[in-house]
Amino acid sequence: MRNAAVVGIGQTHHVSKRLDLNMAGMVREAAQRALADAQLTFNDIDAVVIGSAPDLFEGVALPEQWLAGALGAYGKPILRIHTMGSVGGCTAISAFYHVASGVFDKVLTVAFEKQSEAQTTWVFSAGSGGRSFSSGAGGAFAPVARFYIDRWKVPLEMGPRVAVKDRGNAMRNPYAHWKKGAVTLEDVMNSPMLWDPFRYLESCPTSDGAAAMVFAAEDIAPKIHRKPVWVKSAVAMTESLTMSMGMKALPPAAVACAKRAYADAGITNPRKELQMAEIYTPFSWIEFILYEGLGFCDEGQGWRLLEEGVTEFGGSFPVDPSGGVISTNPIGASGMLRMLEAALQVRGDAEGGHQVPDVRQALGHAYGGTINYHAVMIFSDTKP
Amino acid sequence: MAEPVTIFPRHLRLPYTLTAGAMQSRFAKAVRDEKKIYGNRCTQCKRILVPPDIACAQCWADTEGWIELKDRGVVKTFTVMRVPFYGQKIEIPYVIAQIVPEGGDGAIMHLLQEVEAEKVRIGMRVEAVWTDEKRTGSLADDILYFRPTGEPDMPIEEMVERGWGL
Amino acid sequence: MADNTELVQRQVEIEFPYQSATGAAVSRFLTALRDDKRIWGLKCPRCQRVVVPAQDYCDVCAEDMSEWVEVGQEGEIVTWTVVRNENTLYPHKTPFAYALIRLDGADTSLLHTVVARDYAAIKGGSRVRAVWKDERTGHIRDIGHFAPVGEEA
Amino acid sequence: MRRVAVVAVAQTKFQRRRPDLMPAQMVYGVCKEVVAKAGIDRSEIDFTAAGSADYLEGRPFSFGQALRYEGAWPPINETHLEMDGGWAAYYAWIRLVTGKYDTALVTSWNKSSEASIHHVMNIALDPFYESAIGAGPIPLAALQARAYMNRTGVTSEHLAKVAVKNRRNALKNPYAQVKKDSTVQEALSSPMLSDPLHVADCPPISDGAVAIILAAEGKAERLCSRPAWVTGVHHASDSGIIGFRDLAEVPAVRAAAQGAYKMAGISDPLRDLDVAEVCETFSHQELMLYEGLGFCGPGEGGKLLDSGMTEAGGELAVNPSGGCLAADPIMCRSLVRLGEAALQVMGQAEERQVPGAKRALAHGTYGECLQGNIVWILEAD
Repeated sequence: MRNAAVVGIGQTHHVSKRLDLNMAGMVREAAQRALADAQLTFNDIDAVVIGSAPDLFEGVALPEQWLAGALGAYGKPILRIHTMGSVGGCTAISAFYHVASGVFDKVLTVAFEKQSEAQTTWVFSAGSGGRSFSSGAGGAFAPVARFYIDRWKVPLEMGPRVAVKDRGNAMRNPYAHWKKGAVTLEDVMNSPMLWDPFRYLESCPTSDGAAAMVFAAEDIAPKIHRKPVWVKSAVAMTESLTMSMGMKALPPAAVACAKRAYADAGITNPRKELQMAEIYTPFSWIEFILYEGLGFCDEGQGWRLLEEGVTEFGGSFPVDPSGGVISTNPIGASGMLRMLEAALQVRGDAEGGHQVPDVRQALGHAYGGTINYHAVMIFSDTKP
Repeated sequence: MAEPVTIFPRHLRLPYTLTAGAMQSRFAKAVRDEKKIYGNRCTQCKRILVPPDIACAQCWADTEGWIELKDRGVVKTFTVMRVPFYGQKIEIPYVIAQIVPEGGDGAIMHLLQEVEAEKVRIGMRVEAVWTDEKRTGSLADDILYFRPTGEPDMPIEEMVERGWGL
Repeated sequence: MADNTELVQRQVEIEFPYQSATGAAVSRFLTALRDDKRIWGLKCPRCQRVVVPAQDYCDVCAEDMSEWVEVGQEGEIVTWTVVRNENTLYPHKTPFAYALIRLDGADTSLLHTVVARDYAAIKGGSRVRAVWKDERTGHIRDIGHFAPVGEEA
Repeated sequence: MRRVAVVAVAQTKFQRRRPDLMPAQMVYGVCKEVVAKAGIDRSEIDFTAAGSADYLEGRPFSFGQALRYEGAWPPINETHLEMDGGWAAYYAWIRLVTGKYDTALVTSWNKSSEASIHHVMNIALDPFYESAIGAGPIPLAALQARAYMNRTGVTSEHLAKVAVKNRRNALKNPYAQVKKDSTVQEALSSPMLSDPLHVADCPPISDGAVAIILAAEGKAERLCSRPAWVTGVHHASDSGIIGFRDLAEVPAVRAAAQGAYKMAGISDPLRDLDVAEVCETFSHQELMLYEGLGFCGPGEGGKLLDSGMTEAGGELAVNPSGGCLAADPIMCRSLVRLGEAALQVMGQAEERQVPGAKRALAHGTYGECLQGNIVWILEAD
């Protein structure tokens, strides 16, 4: 397998309603920014991979058909990924393998969601007929968090502290949706409860936004960008839906995914060998479950990493310096934003003050479904 | 001059006729006609699937049997829904629990009522309250809700031991 | 499975009032239909085609477009079909025709409907003209249909 | 480039309604069967790709239900595409070509009997102009048929002949749905749906599922005595805006074919290929595909059909399975074509086998009027 690198990165400024652009315009804005970053045009691209979560969000079925021309795919291959919330991550991974296979040299990948066109929580209940117990994304993940809290007897302010960290971090990310400033623990605790144990400030917003990346083959990547970001691992793992509602609150697919990703990158101690991570935390408590699933610490110890300040912006292993999914959630794009932010950190180009010093290797992670879909990429400043 | 058009309303209506499939239909008919919940057994791990299915998710193996379960069980985990959405048919806030029916290893999702949201616990014992009005075969509609029985909770350690997560 | 004689079915509808943002070009195009009964296209700076109905980018070249060009209310039929089966989404009772119509001055076709007295008389190149609705909302169907030239009234 | 082959194929019998199984449940049988055919354990599969569509199933995240039937425990390396399974196969092929993986399971399922195809495909169109005018697959295909017929002089008789040929071929395919020995006259006297398309020119509504196993060199030979090697593959999209396109032409078919032929070293497809399985979702499209795939010159689709060369016993049999006119499970249609072409090369096509078939073409499509196209070349050693 040949190496491939990220040579272009672009994203929209994420907001709750992007009323000036339609879907096509919004994906083009991210794509054009990634192309500009790579100093390429649509004509230079060999293939396009797009991703978004359920088509019901925008009411456009199989949108790659309509969007093919908008993304410069006329006469070219275009592929559409959909793996629930992890889709942005799996889409970037797909684009990477398109290049790594040797079949294509330059691949554009775009992930998006325009949630303002419908209503997110309605989508989760759609098509059910009678009474729907569907309770949206928060309702799907809240029981897992509830179980985690009870299982490990975690102090109740630890979940809210994730929100304090991430919303504070978002202030340094000019693209983040959350613009209302840092929040205190008290602010979070006093915000309305939405899906016990997730309060309003502990829950992701619904955002309009898109993310885009350009991957290029190893021989041409250094000619395209002054600082190509190399991919050391690109792994997506899935398990049956019912599995991860497990009593261990440790998603097996996350564990399996991280294990393979570390093996591919030759990493044995992630918190030493990686300088930061962007992980998919749409709701506060999920963060700790992922710390454990991704092997940042032992089972039941995730919350202690935050308690000790390890994963704070100034800590020894910052997690989600961009503000994460809690601060910005255009669902289909959110997974790719994790990958893209990790790549930006390696490149040293994280804007607005959210750059972590001296990042040589970074991890991006996305999950979806009932925490049963996971995607991990590891980026490095050095060609493997 | 009127404001420019910037939003294009699209009121979509897509019709479907969804069939429950043979096994789910049999399950639904028992709910409708007998007020009973059935499961079936994995031929490999022997665990009882609820609701019944043609294959075990853990073993990727066929299932067998048709096993009557109790319409009472244990709260595996839960959340309280407080978010309104389009077309919502239940008044918020409401408690949604995953309930493992006695005799089974899988969970069904249902409402929990006759208890304050703040008092719901993992491990709580609950029982079904059925509707006597025209039942349709949908567990969501034919059981109105579950309610606590007042018996002692199942300890979380026992739940972990039983491996209900899988 | 001993008992599978009766299968349980449910009628379900996925129903939602979507609010789709139009973006600049679609906004201007639909607003002009509503307010002026005029039809505008955009010219691609690369392939030089005049694209009607207007959208922000050329679907072939992927170029942004910004040069507005007004096109005619009349055009010719490129291809057509007379629809005979009913569907709730159809804008007219059958029979009516769907057609690709190349408006005068445009280089692409508009997908719209044709209502005619004699569908057998339609040919490739037949001239048709937009028939406007009185109540217009900023919708592609503010043009109620196209009619063969001479049958507009 | 690393060699990859189709080594096993399983499909359900396609039928107008499959009420006894829920959509995702249809996957269980074909996945079990295809793994058994390859003689491997589920744990030996390195990558799984699935293709399906939420809007056809009537619920969001519908494909999550299929995971248990695909055998996703313990956790598997898997990706779902909201596309026809033919593109899931393409992504699996990409993964195997990297050299990092040796085997892949690809599956897709479709239960369009439960949806309104017109309503679902209508909202796949440009939402402001083309969806809003209420069109769907049949009238749009009719616009294409008329444009093509006007350009080439192909007649309604030609269209009827395609329908008759494919449904007669289907008599020998136990998985096909619409099979009959009928006449051109019967096809022409079937009701006109959207002129020039008669009922006979349109595909049936089909439920079913399909699964294949792909394996890389070194592994493939062990799983199959006569693997169907992928020697060429490429895919390409046309514009999704109907009004933008010249519907009489199929540039994206040409682009996909040229890419696949170049990779496979094919210069004269009519001579070099033994059999082709193509997605003629409407009868005129088979003739357009003859041209787009280079089986004949521009405007000669009707003539090639008349020559009998594409009949089951002809020089280049096209759709010996019966094609999409005999069964059209929308999200599976391209994967079924790939599977059928592979069965021909593997010598496992039973009664519909083209004797001695060594090199086959599979064509898949998505969208309206042949918007997206994939072309595979499969060869025996």
